[in-house]
Amino acid sequence: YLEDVKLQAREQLKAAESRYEAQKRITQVFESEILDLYGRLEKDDLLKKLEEEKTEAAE
Amino acid sequence: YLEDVKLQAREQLKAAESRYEAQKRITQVFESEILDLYGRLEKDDLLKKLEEEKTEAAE
Amino acid sequence: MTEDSQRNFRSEYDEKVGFRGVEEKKSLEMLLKDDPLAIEKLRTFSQRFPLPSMYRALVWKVLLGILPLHHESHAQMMAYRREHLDILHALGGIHFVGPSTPQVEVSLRMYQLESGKLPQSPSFPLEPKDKVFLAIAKAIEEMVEDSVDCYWVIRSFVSPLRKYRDALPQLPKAFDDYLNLEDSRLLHHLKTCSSLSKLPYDFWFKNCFVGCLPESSLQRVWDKVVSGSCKILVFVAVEILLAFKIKVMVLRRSGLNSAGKITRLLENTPQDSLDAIVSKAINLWHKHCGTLAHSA
Repeated sequence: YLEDVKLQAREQLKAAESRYEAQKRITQVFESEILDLYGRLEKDDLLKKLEEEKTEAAE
Repeated sequence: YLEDVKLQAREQLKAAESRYEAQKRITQVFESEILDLYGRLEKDDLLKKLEEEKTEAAE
Repeated sequence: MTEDSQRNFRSEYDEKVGFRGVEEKKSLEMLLKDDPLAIEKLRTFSQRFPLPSMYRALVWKVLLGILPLHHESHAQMMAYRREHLDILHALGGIHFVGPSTPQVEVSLRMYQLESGKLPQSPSFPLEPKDKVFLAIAKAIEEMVEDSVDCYWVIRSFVSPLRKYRDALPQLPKAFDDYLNLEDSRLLHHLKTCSSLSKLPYDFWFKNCFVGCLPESSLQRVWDKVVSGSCKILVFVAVEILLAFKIKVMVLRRSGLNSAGKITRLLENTPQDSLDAIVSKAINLWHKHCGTLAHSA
């Protein structure tokens, strides 16, 4: 009976672990998405600045 | 002794669950951040388009 | 020096440095060797005796359920706890905290994220309960060295406080009752000049005396809170009023109407006397509630 309890506990723990792993993979994907978006935003800002400078130079 | 084993298992499971919960919260926060960033990018794009149209109209 | 006076000196000295006797320290060490740890015994110990400061963080971690009772699971559990640093990493990823963010604020943001209450922007003004969190976090940070441990102690200390939320509204009433037992004239006096309802209850009970008592006294009071009694807070408040009875009565004439006045009073009090007030409060609490006041 004791072995039973131990086995059950191990299984539950394993299930919790794998849920954690799955969730962690999701956050990792999201994280790179965020990095990417920040990158695009910065590029946009940079482009805007360049345009502004160009326009100023042209004036 | 059996109670002991059960207690130990409960403790471990709780700790394992709590890091899963934390990971889930991170996902939620990342989700709203991504939405927010997309919103900002779109606004940027929109602004850029508006500027372009303005410039074209002025030409 | 006679043997007796030497012993007295010794025990007074020991009390000052955080343990009343070597015996107590030894028996705590024995308790900490138990496998699995007997949490009820540890609870009783910290209710009855002052915790030696070298073991405080460890005992708190057990009482707050951060460390498992089985030595065998320690390593794995602490590894799980460490994974919470992912939260910190995530906060960095969304530019919520940076390298220059003060540690206490980092803890606050981590806690907010974990409880699903992260504000939209880090520049939003802090709520009063966030400020309490920061004050508590600051005090705990002074106590616990390891940063992961520290976050966990803060997180778990704040959660029982939230658990006491139901008990909190009853503390002012308990305060009346015990003040009445100790000095009914003072209570009567406060009542007749309607100062009673204006006492800084929130400051005392919600904030657990943070910012009001020096660190050493605070830790001794929190030992009792962590081991399950928030009623100790009532007795500290009673002893403060008793100690400043005269001043409080004088203050009354100028209108004892703000927490600020009591705070100023306490701020200008030498730390030694606040330590003594806390010792008295603990004795009074033992007198009224016994030493097994877990549920109180």
